[in-house]
Amino acid sequence: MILSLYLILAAGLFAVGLYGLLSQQSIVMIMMGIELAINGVIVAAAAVWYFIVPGSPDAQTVVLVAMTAMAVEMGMGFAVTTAIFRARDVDMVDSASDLKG
Amino acid sequence: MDAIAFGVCSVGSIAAGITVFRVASMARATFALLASFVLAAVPILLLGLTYLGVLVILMMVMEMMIMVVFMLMYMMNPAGLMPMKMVHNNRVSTIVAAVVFVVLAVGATVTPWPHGGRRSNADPTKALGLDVMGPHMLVMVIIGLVLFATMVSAIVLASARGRYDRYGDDLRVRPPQDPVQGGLGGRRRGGLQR
Amino acid sequence: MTSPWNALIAVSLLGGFSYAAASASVLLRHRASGARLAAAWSAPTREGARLLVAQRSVVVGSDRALARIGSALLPLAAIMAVLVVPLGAHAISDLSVGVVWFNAMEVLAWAAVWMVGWGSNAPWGVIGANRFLAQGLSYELPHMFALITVAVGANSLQVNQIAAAQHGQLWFALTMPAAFIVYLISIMGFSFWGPFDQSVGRDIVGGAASQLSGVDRLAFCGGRYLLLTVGSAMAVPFFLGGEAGPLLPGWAWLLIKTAAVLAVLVWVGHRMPPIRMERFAEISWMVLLPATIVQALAVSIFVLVGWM
Amino acid sequence: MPLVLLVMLPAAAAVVLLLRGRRTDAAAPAIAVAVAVIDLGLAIVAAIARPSAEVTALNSIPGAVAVDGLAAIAMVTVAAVFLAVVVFACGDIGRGEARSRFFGTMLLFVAAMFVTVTAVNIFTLLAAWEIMGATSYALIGFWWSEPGKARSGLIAFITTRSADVGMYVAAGAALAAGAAGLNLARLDEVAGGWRDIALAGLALAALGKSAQLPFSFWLSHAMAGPSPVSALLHSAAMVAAGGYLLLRIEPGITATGWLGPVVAWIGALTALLLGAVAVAQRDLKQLLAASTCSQIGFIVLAAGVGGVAGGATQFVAHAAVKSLLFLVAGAWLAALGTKNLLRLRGAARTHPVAGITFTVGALALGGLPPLSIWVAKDQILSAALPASTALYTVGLAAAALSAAYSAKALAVIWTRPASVAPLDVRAGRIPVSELLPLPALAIAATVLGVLGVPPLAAAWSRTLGTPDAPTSPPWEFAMSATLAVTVIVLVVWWQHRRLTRSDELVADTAWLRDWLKMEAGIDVIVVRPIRALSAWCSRFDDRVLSQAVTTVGSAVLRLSRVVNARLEWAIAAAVAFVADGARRLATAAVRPQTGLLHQYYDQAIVGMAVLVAVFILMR
Amino acid sequence: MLSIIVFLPAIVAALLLFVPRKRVRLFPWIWVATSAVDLALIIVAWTGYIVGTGTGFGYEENVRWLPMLGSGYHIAVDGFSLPIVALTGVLFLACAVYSLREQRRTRSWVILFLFLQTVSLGLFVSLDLLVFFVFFDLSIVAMYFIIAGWGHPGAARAALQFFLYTFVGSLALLLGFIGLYLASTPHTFDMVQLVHQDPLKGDPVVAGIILFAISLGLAVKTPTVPFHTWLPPAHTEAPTAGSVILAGILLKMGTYGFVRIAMPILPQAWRDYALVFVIVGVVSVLYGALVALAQTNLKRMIAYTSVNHMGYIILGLGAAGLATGSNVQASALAVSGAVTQMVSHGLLTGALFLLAGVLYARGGTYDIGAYGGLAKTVPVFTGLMAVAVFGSLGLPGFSGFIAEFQIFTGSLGSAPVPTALSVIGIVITAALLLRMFQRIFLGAGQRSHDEAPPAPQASMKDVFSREFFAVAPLLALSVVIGILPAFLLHVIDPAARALVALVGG
Repeated sequence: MILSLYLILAAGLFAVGLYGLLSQQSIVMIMMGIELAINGVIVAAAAVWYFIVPGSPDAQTVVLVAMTAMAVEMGMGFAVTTAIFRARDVDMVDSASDLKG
Repeated sequence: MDAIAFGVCSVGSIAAGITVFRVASMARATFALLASFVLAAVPILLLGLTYLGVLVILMMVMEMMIMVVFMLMYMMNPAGLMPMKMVHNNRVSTIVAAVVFVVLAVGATVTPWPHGGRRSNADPTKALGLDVMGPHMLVMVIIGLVLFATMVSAIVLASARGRYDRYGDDLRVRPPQDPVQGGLGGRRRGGLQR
Repeated sequence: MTSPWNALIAVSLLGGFSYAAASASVLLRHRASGARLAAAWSAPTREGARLLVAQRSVVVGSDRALARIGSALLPLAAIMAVLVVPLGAHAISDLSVGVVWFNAMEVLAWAAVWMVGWGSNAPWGVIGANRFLAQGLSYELPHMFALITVAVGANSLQVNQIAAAQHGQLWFALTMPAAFIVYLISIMGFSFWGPFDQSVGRDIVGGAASQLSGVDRLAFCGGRYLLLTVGSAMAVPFFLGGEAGPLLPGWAWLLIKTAAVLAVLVWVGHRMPPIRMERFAEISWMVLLPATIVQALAVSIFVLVGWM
Repeated sequence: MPLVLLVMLPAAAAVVLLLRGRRTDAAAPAIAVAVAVIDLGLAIVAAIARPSAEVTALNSIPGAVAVDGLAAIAMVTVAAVFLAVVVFACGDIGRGEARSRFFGTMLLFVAAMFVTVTAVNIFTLLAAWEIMGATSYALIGFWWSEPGKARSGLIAFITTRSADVGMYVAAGAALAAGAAGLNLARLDEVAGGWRDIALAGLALAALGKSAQLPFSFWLSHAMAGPSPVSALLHSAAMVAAGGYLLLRIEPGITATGWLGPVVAWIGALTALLLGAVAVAQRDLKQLLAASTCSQIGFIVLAAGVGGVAGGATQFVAHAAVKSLLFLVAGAWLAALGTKNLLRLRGAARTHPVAGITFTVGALALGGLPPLSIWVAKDQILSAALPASTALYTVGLAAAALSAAYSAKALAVIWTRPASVAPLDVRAGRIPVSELLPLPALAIAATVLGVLGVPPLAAAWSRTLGTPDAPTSPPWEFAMSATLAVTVIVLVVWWQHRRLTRSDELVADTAWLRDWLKMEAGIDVIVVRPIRALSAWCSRFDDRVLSQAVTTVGSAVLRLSRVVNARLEWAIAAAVAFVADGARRLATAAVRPQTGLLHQYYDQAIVGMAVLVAVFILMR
Repeated sequence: MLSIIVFLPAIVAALLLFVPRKRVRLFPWIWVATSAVDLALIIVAWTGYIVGTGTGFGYEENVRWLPMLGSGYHIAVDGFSLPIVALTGVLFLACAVYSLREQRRTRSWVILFLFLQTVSLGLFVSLDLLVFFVFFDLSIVAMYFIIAGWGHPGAARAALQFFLYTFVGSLALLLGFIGLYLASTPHTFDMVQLVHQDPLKGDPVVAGIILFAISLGLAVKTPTVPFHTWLPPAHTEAPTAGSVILAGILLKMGTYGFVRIAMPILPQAWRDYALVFVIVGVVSVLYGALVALAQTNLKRMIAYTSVNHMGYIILGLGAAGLATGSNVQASALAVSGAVTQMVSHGLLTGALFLLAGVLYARGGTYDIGAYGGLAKTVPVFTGLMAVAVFGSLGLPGFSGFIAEFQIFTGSLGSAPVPTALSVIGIVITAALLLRMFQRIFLGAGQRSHDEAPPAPQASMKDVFSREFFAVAPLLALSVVIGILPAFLLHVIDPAARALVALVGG
């Protein structure tokens, strides 16, 4: 087992997630994509800890931060979705283009 | 043994990840994602990060269970009884994803990674705890604040009730009306809604 | 340390206790309905046999895969949780993060129940499933805080050390009562037992399990008892001082305490009226959660001061 | 032990009386008299036993008291006079008065006086000294409700206190000079400028207390107090304390060399000028007050020229005489309701006891041989003669003046009142408690002269631990004696004639009468400037300092206006230019904002890619 | 032990937040009880300190707080802090007793004061610059609310001025602290370590700048001329108890800061610039006295006398810096005199302000001219005022004399002329205080005074028991110190000697 394999796994997860959040229309699905991507980060951080800086637990802290990010992203995501859905009964990003300049 | 476990799980988790965007049933999509997470957690466990691995599993199960409910709430035909596709510029996305993957994978392989410093045989969990409570306490504090802010703002965003619904006509009423009867305290709705 | 024998003993004990729990609840039901009490002891066997031979009913458009995975996941979760239950000297595999592991396993119950409820393509099932999630969201946080309190008190996440930490001093049940009570409540919560059995309530004709039949039903109901048992078995090292006790050898005390907790839970489950999950949500967020947090704070202070 | 009792007894009694307030009015006189009697006894015991006591006060500076010869004499004197005064006060301070407050303050005062007399170091001395001042304020302002009384007390207190500044400085200087524990007796040992400063400071404080020039005016204000207070303050206690202190530090004064003459001259001049002032008074008490200054002046002179023995004699003699005179004056004031000399004409005839005792006192004061003060003065003058003839002459003149004013008073009180203005006969008799102390004091005033008789004089000097007073040549005695007698006879005759002819007083000069305009002078030189300065300071404080903040604020405001007027258009142009650029940029920047999430993601990815590229290229 | 003393009031305040408003009658009594208990604890601590070492730090507690900043919750008491902590306890108890009848918004009043008590105690025991600074600013905030919330009509403006002025001062202080932190190696905010390091020994310029910053902050709080202009309005508008605490405790924070921080941590700089402090001290003494002499408003007058009294303290400390190593005894005397003066001023000025409050409660104005001859109608009040006045003008037998005598005696050797000048201050003070006294209390009675509304003097009531029991103990304590100063000085002296050893080089 070597570092690069882990990193490739991470890259794979990240790429899949990326595809998801680029391609999906439904907010919920997009969030799934984001979660996948972040999960890739988690794996990468764990691997980096093990192979490069086993001495210091910083990388583990990164993992914690990443998981927090996930939780926050999901909470806010669903809150926004709910708000939008209440307002106009849609959950498609295409129809929520309020930020158009 | 570990190598096999690693191979199986990593391949499995990526596969599961792909499935997420392939299946029509939202429920299945969710559980596919869950599977991907759990499988991705196994390599982490293999690295000896027991705590983080198990934590990933624990958190993800709960998250997915919540996510699935929202799926039901917001997606048409969550059960995927009829096939359907909700994607845009699929090709571009695929290409971008592929390119990114390739770049990252190549980068991961070609980069001459430095080889690790001495491994402290201390329990990584304990190390993490001490780190988080000592040098990186600031991180922890900020995380706490962020989570708290998230809770508040998420509830404000998602709640159907504004302050006026909360207090009815008389803003000075204490305690506020309780839309869900029972449980603790709360006041029955005023006659208006009756 | 992990010898197959340990595993065997553990699992069989688990089964035995669960069976006892099941028959005990049947017994209570019989006594309430005035049926023959003696029959209670064999009732689970008969029911099990019936389910084994019964044919699976099929609902059109149901998501079979999810439903089966779910009903299998429930007992599986319980069995994997039992891995970290200390048995005599040591557990089957004494993880350094046993507490977290246990927590993760019991959370699997959410997935299981929901899969089952959803998979049986039926309104009652989905309702039951969502009820269980709502209930889960209510009990989980206090539950976690209770576990955290225990871990802090013993300052370890390893179940054996937690048990060991109580040797020669007050059991955690006394030093952290709030956590103990919350823990007992949450056992009934995640094994949707007693007052928390709304997700399989009669009012929605069996809820999540409404469409189950045959082996699936057996696994599901069995798994529920297994969870209950694991929970009460875990209560012993967490709060009741593990194998501490006079005269009798340690393992005996483990069994006795487990049995006692189990008995209490079963009895309570039959005596208490069911509580609606939205009310419970309010109670748990406004009473249990603060209580456990204060408890955790107190315990941490004790630990800092050095009283624990 | 007797020493501690001596101080603590009156102090404790005072505290009780003052705290209980009017409730103890009835008991107060009895308590006071009892305490006074006991104190007299204790004083005598202490004078023989020479005890000393010490309490820890500051670190390395104890509160210490001890009795040496000088202190012994002074203590006994003070105690005796105090007893006399208290007995007199029992009658003088009537039932209606706040007797508890009066006697309480008196007791506190005398306690402080005892400590002053026996103090070993400057700290103890200063403490007692200041308390004495404050209690004198309370005593002089005893009738606070009458306008001006409190003010008189204030003037007395402030004047003496400003002199006390000297003593604070002295303490510091003594410490700097390294005098162990600020010990008074050791001052002459330490050398250097610090010693001189210390002694000068002490001398300043002493001169202030003893109302020497230029501080004398407060004494005339001190007359506002009740007669017993005047009697005590002027005879034995406060004013005399100044002279006493000078006598105590006399070795130091001579050690400095320059301070001695200064002090001596101040004393001599005070004796002379205030003597003149006394002659010019129309008011008996004022006359006595002025005479006090001049008499104490002799003590100061003595301290200056090193005639401690003479000074001590003068101290004792003057205490007896002056308390006697003041008491009589007080008695008349109470009985006849006046202290104006003209109205007192013939008072001696209506009140024989008071009259006779007063006569004895006045003759003694006038230096009639062989009465006490004559002896004392001659001792002092004979000590001054070797120092400088000028001093001696001035002293002699002062003696003559004292003879003059006592004669003036005598003539007035014995001259039969003109039928025109008869003394109101229904004037109350003097209560016996007021008469009681008079004869005793009169006898003392008479016989204390024996202290000058050579054998006793030697013993006296030994008691004081000073070399024998230089026995002055017999012609000196003769001269002062004849001088006194002639002056007395002449003035009596002259004043009598003036009274019988035209009801007037001799030597009635305005500027002398109001104390050489000293107070006015001080008012102009010191008080007004300070008032003005303080007014100016407070205006400065309000107008300048506290306005500074606001000024800063308004300055900023003004600056902004200027900027607004001048630079505005330029800036505006620049801003407009920038704004145009910004607008163009904005329109460009808006294009990528499709509001579509996935396109944002795409952009993000591109940006990320660029960053990665940069990163890779950079390293 | 110490933490309990410090945080007891705050804890009680926190609990009071949960007591329903209906129970508001209880609040003042709870406050009295709390302060009494706290005072008792302080006394216990005092005796314990005496019985124990009697020198150095007692009851030390040091908990890691911000390890990355090298700052910790480090508290202890020594000869300097113990007397002032005790003073704090006494004064707050007095205020509690005095405001037993407080009617306006009693709840927040009591809570605010309890909070302020914790803040003050905390400041005086803290041995860490950050902790010190936190308490320093909290005190400003709490006092702002007290003045603005319960003051007289003009309070809002005065309170704002007070807040801004002292707050700016505290910023200067913070700059100084940060400078010290940066200068120290390893970086630390801990005073004890800083004293040991003496970080700026080699660098007079920087030391001077930092000393300037710190002194600026402290001088504003003390206050010394010319930074005192916030004091008179703040006092005039503040409620009585507020003035007492402001004058008795908050002012001490400045002087205490000099003794605790400026002198020991920057000894060399202190020696270099001691003359400046001496001059500032003298100017404050004379200027304060002169301005006070011209006041017609009782509270303003007392406020300016505070400036004057604070001046003595600065003078003493500065002189201690001037003294060369030779005359250690003198400068130790000066320093202990300065600390004694802090206590004494707290007691006497506290009493004076309380009495001013009593007068205002009767007559409804602070204008001296509006009164006259009160002694007839209110003898006890007059007596109390007389004692307070004499004490405050430094009469022997009161704490003020002990303090000022030590300061003068100790300072004269090293700074002859300034000290001699400042001694004149006591004469002026005596004059103005006695003039005030006899204008208000003595004389025939109400003088004809045009603009001032005649105070209802015939019907004026003598002091109520609560007022009496608030004031009398302060005066009694002052007398005790004045007659038997040993018990106090023996605590202060070792600390003073240690400090002099540091500064005297």
